[in-house]
Parts: sequence; structure tokens; C-alpha cells
Amino acid sequence: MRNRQNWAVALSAIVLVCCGALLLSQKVNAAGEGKITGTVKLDGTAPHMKGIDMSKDPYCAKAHATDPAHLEQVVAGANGGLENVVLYISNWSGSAQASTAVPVFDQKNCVYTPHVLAMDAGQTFKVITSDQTTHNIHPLPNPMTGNIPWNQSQPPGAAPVEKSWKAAEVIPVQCNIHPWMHGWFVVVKGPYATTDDKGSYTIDNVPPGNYTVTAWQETYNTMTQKVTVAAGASATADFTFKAK
Amino acid sequence: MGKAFGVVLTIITTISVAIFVSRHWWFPEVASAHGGAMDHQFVETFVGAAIGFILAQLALAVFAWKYGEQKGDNRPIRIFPGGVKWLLVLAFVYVGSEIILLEFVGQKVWAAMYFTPPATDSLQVQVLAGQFAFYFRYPGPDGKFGPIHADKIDEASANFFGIDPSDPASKDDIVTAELAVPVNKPVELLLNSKDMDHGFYLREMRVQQDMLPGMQIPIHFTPTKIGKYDIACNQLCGLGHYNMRAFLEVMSEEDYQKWIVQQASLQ
Amino acid sequence: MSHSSGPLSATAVHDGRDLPVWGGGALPYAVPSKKLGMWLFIVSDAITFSAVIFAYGYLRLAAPAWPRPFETASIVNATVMTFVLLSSSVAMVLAVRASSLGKVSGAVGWLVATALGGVIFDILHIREWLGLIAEGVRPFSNPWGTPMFGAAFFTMTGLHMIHVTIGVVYLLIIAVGFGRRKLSAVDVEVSGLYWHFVDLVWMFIFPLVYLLSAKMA
Amino acid sequence: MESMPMEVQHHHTAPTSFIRKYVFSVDHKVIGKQYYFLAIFSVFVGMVLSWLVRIHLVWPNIHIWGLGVLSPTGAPGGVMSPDYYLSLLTVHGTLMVFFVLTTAPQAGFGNYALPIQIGAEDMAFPVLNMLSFWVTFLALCALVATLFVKDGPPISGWTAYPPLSAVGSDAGPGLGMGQNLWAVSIALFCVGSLLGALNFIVTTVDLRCKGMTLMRMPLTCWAWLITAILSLLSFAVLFAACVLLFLDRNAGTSFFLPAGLLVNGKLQNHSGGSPLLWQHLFWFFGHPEVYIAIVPGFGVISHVLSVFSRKPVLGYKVIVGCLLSIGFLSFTVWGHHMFLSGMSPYSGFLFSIPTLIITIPATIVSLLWLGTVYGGRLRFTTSMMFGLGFISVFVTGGLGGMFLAQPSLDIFLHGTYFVVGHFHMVMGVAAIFGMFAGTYFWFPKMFGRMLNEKLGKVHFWITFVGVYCIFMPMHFIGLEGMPRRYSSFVNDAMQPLMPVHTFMTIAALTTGAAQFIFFFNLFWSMYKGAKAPDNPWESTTLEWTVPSPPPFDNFGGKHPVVSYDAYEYGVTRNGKDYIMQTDPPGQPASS
Repeated sequence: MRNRQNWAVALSAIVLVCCGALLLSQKVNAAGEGKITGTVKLDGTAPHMKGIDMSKDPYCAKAHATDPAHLEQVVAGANGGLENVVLYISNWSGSAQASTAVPVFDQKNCVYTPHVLAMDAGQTFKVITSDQTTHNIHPLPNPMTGNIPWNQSQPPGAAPVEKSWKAAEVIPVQCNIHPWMHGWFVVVKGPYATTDDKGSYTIDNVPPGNYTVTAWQETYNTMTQKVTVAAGASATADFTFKAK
Repeated sequence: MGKAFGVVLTIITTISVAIFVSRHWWFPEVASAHGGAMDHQFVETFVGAAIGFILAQLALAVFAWKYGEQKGDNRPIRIFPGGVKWLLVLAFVYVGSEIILLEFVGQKVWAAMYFTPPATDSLQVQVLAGQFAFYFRYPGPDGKFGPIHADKIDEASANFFGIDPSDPASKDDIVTAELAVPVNKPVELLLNSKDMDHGFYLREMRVQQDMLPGMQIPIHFTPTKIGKYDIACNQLCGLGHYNMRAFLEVMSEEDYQKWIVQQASLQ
Repeated sequence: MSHSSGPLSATAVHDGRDLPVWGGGALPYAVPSKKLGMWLFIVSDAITFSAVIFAYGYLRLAAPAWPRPFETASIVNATVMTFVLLSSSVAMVLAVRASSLGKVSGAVGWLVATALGGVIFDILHIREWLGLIAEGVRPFSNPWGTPMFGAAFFTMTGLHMIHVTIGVVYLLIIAVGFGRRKLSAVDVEVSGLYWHFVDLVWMFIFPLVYLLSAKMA
Repeated sequence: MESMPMEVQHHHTAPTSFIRKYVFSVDHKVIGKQYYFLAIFSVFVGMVLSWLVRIHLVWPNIHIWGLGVLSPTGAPGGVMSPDYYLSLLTVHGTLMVFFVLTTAPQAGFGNYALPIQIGAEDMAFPVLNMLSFWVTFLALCALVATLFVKDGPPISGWTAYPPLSAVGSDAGPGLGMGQNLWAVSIALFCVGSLLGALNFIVTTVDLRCKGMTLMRMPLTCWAWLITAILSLLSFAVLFAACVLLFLDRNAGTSFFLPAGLLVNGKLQNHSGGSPLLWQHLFWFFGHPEVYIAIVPGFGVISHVLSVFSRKPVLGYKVIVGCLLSIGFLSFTVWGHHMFLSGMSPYSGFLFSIPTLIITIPATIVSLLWLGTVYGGRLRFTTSMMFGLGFISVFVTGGLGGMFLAQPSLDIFLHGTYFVVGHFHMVMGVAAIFGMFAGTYFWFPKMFGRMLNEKLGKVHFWITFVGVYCIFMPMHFIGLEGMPRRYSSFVNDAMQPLMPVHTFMTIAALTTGAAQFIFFFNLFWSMYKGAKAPDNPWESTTLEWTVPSPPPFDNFGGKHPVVSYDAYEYGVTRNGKDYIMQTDPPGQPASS
């Protein structure tokens, strides 16, 4: 573990130095970066999301006594806005973003909050627990990508688990103790965003250029769109998934 | 030193027997039809074992107390009266009677559970164990279970039994996370496992059975008391083993009918 | 303390009776230690094989259908292998006989002949393996159904092949040692026990693995 | 009768270099000590692990210093996770069963004392003997290595039931590399044990000295012989099982894996196997293994009780017969571990009969020990105290078997703490009491110095009362149906029993701490203890005729001749109340 962290630190340091060198030599103005915004909608009615029976663990059942939990494979808002869609630039060729923000994956009331956690490859993220029951985080990456699977229990009050992923991949996450707990780590290269409950998103810090924006949704897979970002301006890319 | 040993051993024996006899820690109250016979069998075994326990420990304590060597002790050693013969007889009589009593008389309980077929009007429920939860399937009005398709099991979309939606036998099946049965009605459980060896342990019902992948193992019993009981996994199945459990709710007939209708509506 | 010689000369007093007792140091059951050791090894090794064969039987009986892919060529090949192994056992008998008669060169010759039989057996067997592998048999799958066929086949014959290979090395060591007169006739006899055992195991594996899986006309 | 030509006894000369003398030694006495210290190391680690699992049960959130460094994922920040609990439990069980209970009483004491007791200069195959030890040592290394690999030791328990142990790391932590190392370790251990067993049998059959008939052998030798036979027959099966398990894990075979396994959402590419097959193979080994652990204890206890009661063993021949029948019957009862496993309920019935029958010889032996103690002139040395303690815990633990032998009661008690209490008492504690009795008995011979008796008595009293405090309550909470191998008790009905767990944990910590008295005594006395005379216990057997410690070839080039039975006590001759086995034949003993 320590090793991998050292690696990550060393890697980030190298990347930082390289970025700095690049920036200095080309004298690019960082303030010229633009952004991509838009909304993701669902065309048609969302499929019925089954309720989750948590009677196996009385702690979980009690937490949802008044507000039963449902599956979250498709979460559509009132105006058709799709939540939990990850937007990223699929033809990103720039360097990894040295983002200091730490995405947090919370285990709360025996569900994952958020259901989908997007992050940059190499970016450190945190898994925390707010529950008084033991959880177990088990991401299942494809071993071919170079991401190494892990499986770690987190009892109540345990310290956060801090990790990062090497390669871009969509990784399913599950809790071995509570079989209904399913979530996703969406690891991408470059800037990304996740839609909110209205389906809108903003990808910040996009340098000017031509891009392919990809929207990923766990049930409906992906859609792409080409956009051009001008310096300091905002480009728009709206997506509409068709309900099956 | 020998006297001290005698005293300590007597104290240990007394406390152990006293705790057993006080029944401070004892089986949970029985809630199934066959459970009483099993408890009876236990008590019989217990009496037999207690006699052996007390006699052996006290004999040891007395001998250690009595036969310690003193300084300048010249008393001759004494051979056990009757030598080996009576000890052999004692061992054969003691163990032999236990075997006859327990093995042949006591087999009835085992036979009742495993050699007799379940009553024809039993409520059949299929149980599927997986890391680390039990799920239950009621056959629905047609009384038929569809097959379990391992490749179709998908917990993320709550298809716990791998039900093929196009299969007519599965269509009306009711899948629940809790086992509910009406009181005083025989129940037959068909135990399946999708991944590991699991155990199905219902203390109050005096029911326990391992669940093996690749096998469907039937067990049957008749609950006699309304209440909510804990179903525990009792065969090491992985990291969440201790947390693998479900609940059995024994309900009145009316409550059960309401419950099953409500569950059907949730499918 | 008196040291009387002769294995049966010491007497002991027990209950006032004089009993002739075994003299110690020699061999009460007329079995040299090495030979007894080899017999015990054979017992335990036989149990290991039995466990594997039990596993094979257990799974084969439980399987709804078990492939019977061995065509005449395979059976002929296995029969030739059996013949080679049996002949090597005969050579072994002759080696043991020669060694007990003190004919060093004869014993070495027959030992080498035995080892050669083992080598031929191994070569034929590996050829058979390669053929099956080329046909697509793997420990986890095969072209004919029940995947456990490959697992059982490779495990049982592989275990036996390891025994044969070890046996060949063992026999050659014995041959060299006996040739240099560093080892005794007992050592040759003990190696013979091992070789006959390996041969005997094959006599179980041949029908169980090959004949029971021969293609039905 | 035709006499065979005597095989030439190769006198090996005493080695002089340090390596040949203490490391790669072929001397059975050195190898015996090596085994003994291997077991001492294992029992120490195993005991610490048992502390950790007991602590986790009672104080799950406690920070344990150093554990976070050992396993950053299993115990982040030193707080054990539920899976790490299972990992440590597995290593505890494997270490204790294989590397302590199988190793110390048989390979340790047996190697040390068997050749001397039968009047031999060494084992029949000294080089093979050395090889057995080093293979066993490698096995231990492989097992200990699991603590340091990624994901830590396997979580499948010492019984390693598939599919959990066979499907690989999808099933949970420790089931990748850790489980592979486990299988390798056990396979190696089997090889070491098989070679050792073979050596024991040949030695006992072939190398007895003049006059040492089978019926004059000390009961220890009988016990080691029978244990060796059990090892030879049962480890061969476990070896095969481990090979098949290893193939299932690494070669894609499916001996123990049925079709349609869905582990963590991944459909496994296996079909055609049966998890029951492993259980059959494992328990075919596993039940004799119980007797492999305890029978040497039987021998040592019979021996020690006779010496310190100053009486012949009551019913020597009967005890030999009982040991033989226990050995035989132990191969017919493996199914009682599998009453509820899903095998045919009729075989459950069949297996319970020999299981109850096997209690007959065990009962007889216990009664004969009581009869041996009766009317003696008991000398309460520490060794004797552990001998008496052995009878007590063996009876207590054994009676628990009467419940578990019945399939009908097993329906309730299977897999509960009742079982844990039962087998710890009857095979763990009893066997370890046998080891303690043996240590206090043979230490003077092994190291030429006496162990401190006062420290020994303190050690005995805390241990004796301690084990009852730990394992008796397990029976009680077993009656409540508390399942074993749970890292915490989430069930509300179990909460009232937590004080019992706290009590047992404190008892375990105390009893464990008392073992440090023993370790201290052991290592201190080795260098600073009082010099031991040749025969401190006034015992009759051959090892007490030679100096303490014995010379390299045991008898200084002489060949002992035996004229008496092993247990001629309580007879007065030449002012002594015993006759050495090697005393010259004379007037019949008067008792």
C-alpha cells in the first residue's frame, strides 16, 4: 500500500514537473481555459426501479424504515434529467489533471453515495463509512487494464480508505456483506463531470480545442458528441438517451 | 500438592455441573414440532455424561488427595481391586448402555427429520444462499419454481434467483429477503447455494443443514410458535460470514396470506 | 552386563519364567530396514493413488456422461506402453536376480534396460499427451463434453508419469552405485520393489483411464 | 528358525562442525530438539494469534500495536477487520493442528526418545530423518509466509473447504497467494510426516535392542508406533487432496467445484466437481489426525503416571490393545464431521455407530489411568501434575464427544462453540498437557539440567484452572447456539452472552501469559538449571541408563540388553523400589 502511494506521489511529482516545464516553454496562459456544459436527458419513461429489501441487516432496514431504498440503475428527474451520468473527454491527449480535489465515496444507510463516482486516473479518492454496520468495499476491475482489484472491510468508525486507480476503466463496486449495494468507479483520463439530479453538468478547465465528449450511463452505455471549446468560453453538449 | 489438586478439581467439577444444571445457559425455547424430542434426547445424554464426568473427576480428586507419597513413606503400593477386569466391565457397561440408549432409541429424532418424507401439504420454499445473504422464493399460485439460471443471477438488478423472465413457471414466483411461514403448517425448504458452502441454522426450530453448491438439499419441519427467529449461516463462507443471516417470521395464517399478497405486489 | 551372541540366546525373567526372546539388533521379521521402509513407502504412495482414483470414480459416477474418446490408435499405443512397462519389470526381475548372484555387470545391464523401458514408456506417453493436447484436451475442457475428463486424465497419468520418471533416475543411480560396488544387492532389490509398484499402479490406470474410456463401436 | 545375516550397522561418527552438529544434523536427538523448537515457535505464534482473535471478538475496535504494519489492508491502523480475523483464525488452526499437535508429541519427543527407549543408536534412516525435519521446516516457512503476502493468509479456516478455498481471490481476501501457499505448506507437511512415519515404523520394528520385545516396549513407543502407522495411512490422502486442490486453483481443473458457481458476480469456468469430495478426503485424514495428535499423549501420560505413582501401568496389554483399536477405528468415523454436509442421511447413522464405539477404548484407557493412580505413592512433580491434569481435561473433553457423536444432537450443536470447546479440550489442551508432561519429564535428559519445579508448579496451576475457564464456558454458550468462526455477534440474542466472551478472553490472556513462565523456565534452565543426574525420576526405561544428555551414539558404543518389562515399580530390590529394564536378570520381582 505504502509502495503504491509512494509511486503515485512520485508519478504526480514527475507529471507536475513536466507540466510546469511544458507550460513555461510554451507560455500558454492558463486563464484561457474554457468549459463544457450541458444536460443529459432521458427520452421515454424510466424503467421501474425495484425496491430493496434490507431485512437481512436490521440496521439498514431501520435506516430505510420510512424511505425505502430503490435500485439506482436509471435515476431520472421530473423533467427527464438523468442523474449519475459521467461526462468526459474521450480523445483527451493532454496531461493528467493535477486536481487537488478528493472525490469521496460514502457508505450511508447501506447504499453508496454517490452511486457513481467519477475520477481521474491516478487521482486519490476516499471511501468513508457513515454507518454503524460493517461494510466491505470490493471493486472488480478487469485485470487486463492494469488496475489491481482489492477487497477491504470497513467496520463502523474505521479510518477512510484512500486509493487511486492507474488506468481508465469503468469499475463496478460492490459490498460483499450487503449484496444489494452496487456502485461504480468511473476512471477517466482528463477533465470530467457527473450530472446532478436535474441532469446538468459542467466540465471545467478545458483548454481550447476540438473534443469528443462522451456520456456514460450504467444502463444505456455511452453516447458521444463533438464540441469545440474556445479560449475562456463555454461550449454546450446536450445528450438524450433513449429509454429501452 | 495432591490435596490441593483434589480440592481444585472438586471445585471445578462442582461449578461446571452446577452451571449446566442451573440451565442458566441453555437452548433457546423450542418452536418446532420435532424440537421437543431433540431436547429430551439431549437431557438423556446429559445425564449419562454427567454421571461419567462426576465419577471420573471425583475419583481422580480422591486418589490425588489420598495417595500422595510422604517422607519416608514405606507403605506398599496397592493394586486396583479386581485389577483390569472390572474396569473393562465398567467401561463396556457404561459406554455400551449409552450407545444402546442414545444410538438406537435416539435415532428417532434423526429419522423424523431425514428419513421421513415431508407432509404432502407442506409449504415449499426455495432458499438460495450466496455471499452473504439468503434469498427465498415462493412458487406462487402455480406451485412451480422456475429453474435457477446461474448466468442470469444479477444482484445489481435484484434478480437474485437468476429467473428467466420468459419462463412461465417463474413468472409468478415471489422472491423475498425474508422467510415467512404460517404457524403449525409443515414447511419444506429446498436449500441451494450459488457460490460457497453455507449453513442454514435455525436455533429455535432445531434445524440445521449445510447448503452446498451444485446440490439441492431438502429439509422439513413444522413451526409451532409465532415469532421472529434468526437464520444464521453456520458454515464458513468468507469474509462476511458472521453477517450472513436472514429472518424467519412465523405468522398466523391470516397474516401470512396478507404478507404473501403484499410481497407478490412488490415483484 | 553380559553380551551373549546369537539372536535368540538372551533370556529374560518374567513372572519367574525363563522366556527365549529375540536377541535384538538383527532383523526380527527377516526384512532389512531399507526393504521395510520401501514397503511402507509403497503403502502410503498406494493410498495417495487410491485417493486420486477414488476422486476420479466419485466424479465420474456423478457425471451424467463421461467422454469415451480413445480410438483404436490410442488403445494400441497404451497397450504398447503397458507392454513396455511390463517388459521392463521382467528386466527388473533379472537385474535383482543377477545382483543377488553377485553378477555386477549383468545387474547393471538389466537395470539400464529397465530404465530404458521407463524412458520409452515416458516418450510414448508424452507423445500421447501431445496428441491429446493438439486435439484440444485441457485440464478444464475437451472437445467431447464433461470437462473433468481432461482433469482426471492429466492428473492420474501425470502423477504416474512423475513416478516413472523418478523411477528412471532412481534406477540409474542404483545402477551406477552397484556398478561401483558402493551399493548392495538389497538396494537393487528395493529399487525393484519401487519399479514393480509403479508398474502395478499402471495396471490400474490403464483400464480405468483408457479402457473405460475407449470409443464404443 | 533361520537367522538372516546381520545387516551392518553403520556407525556414524560424531560430527564436529557446527552446521553438521546443530543444523543439518542426522542425530535423532538433535532432530528431536529441532522439531521440539519448531513446535515451540509455532505454539508461540499460534497462541498470540488466538489472543488476537479473542481480543477482536470482545474489543473489536481496539488498536493493536504493530498489526497495522503487518497487514495494512487486513488491519488498517492496527484495527482488525472481520476478514483479518478469519485469516488469523486460519493460521492459528493450521499452526496448532499441524505444526504443534502433530509435530511436538510425535516427531519431537518421538525422535528424541524412541531410539533410546528401544536401545537403538539412531533412527533407521538418519538422513531421511533430517530430510523430514527440513521439509517440515519449509512447510512452516510457507505457512508463516502467508502472513506477509499481499491480502494476507487465507480466510477459509484450517479445514479449507472448497469452493471457498478453490475458486481463487474472487471469493475474498487471502484466497489468492495466501491459499496457494497454504496448499503448498500442507502438501510439504504431508511429505515430511510420511517420511517421518516410515522411519518411526522401521526403527521400532528393526532396531530394538536385545531383549526388547514388543511387549516390553514402554507405552510411549507403542503410542509412537501406532501414531506413525496412522500418519502413514492418513497423510497420504491429505497429500492427494492438497495436490487436487492446488490443481483446481492453478490448472483450471474442477475436482472440488461444481458447475454454475457464481462468485462475486463472476460465473466460474468450472464444472463436474463436488465440494463433498474434499470433505471426504479431508476428514478421512482429519479424524485419524485427531488421534495422531492425542495418541502420543496417551503414551506419555501412561508412562509418566506409572513413574510417578511408583506402580506398574495397570493393564499394559489392554492399553496396547486399546491404542490399536482406536487407531483402527479412527479410519471408520470420518463421516461424523459431515452429518449435516448433505451426504446421505443414512451414512450419518452409519458413521455415528463407530464414533460411539471408539469411546469404549478411550474410556477403558482413562479408567486404567485412574486404576494406575489408585493406591500408588504419588510423587507430585510438575510432570505428574500435568499427567493428572491430562486425565481430567481428556475426560471432560471426551464426554462432549458423546453429544456430538449423535447426528440428532449434532443438528443443533454442529458448528457451535460447543464443538470448539470439545475439540480444544480433548485434542488441543489434552495433547498440550501431554507435551508439558513430556517436557518436564525428559528435559533433564535432553538438556542435562533440571527444570525449575517451583516455576513449573505455578505454570501448572494457572494453566490447569485457565483452560477450564476458557473452554468450559464454550460448552455453555454452544448450548445457546452460538456459531463458531464469527468475528462478531450481530444477532441480538447473542448479545447477552458477550460477558461470557469477555470472561473467556481474559482467561485466555491470563493462561497465555502463564506460558511465558514456561518459556522462561525452559530457556533459563537450559543454561542455568541444576545439573541433572542420569536418572532423576528413578525411572526404569533405557533413556535413564545413559548420561544426561546422552552421548552422540546414545549408549557409548555399548549394546544394552533388556531383561525386564518397562514398568517394574513398587518392587523392592537393592533398596530401590524399581527395576531398570537393563538390570541383570535375577530373582523374580517381589511386589
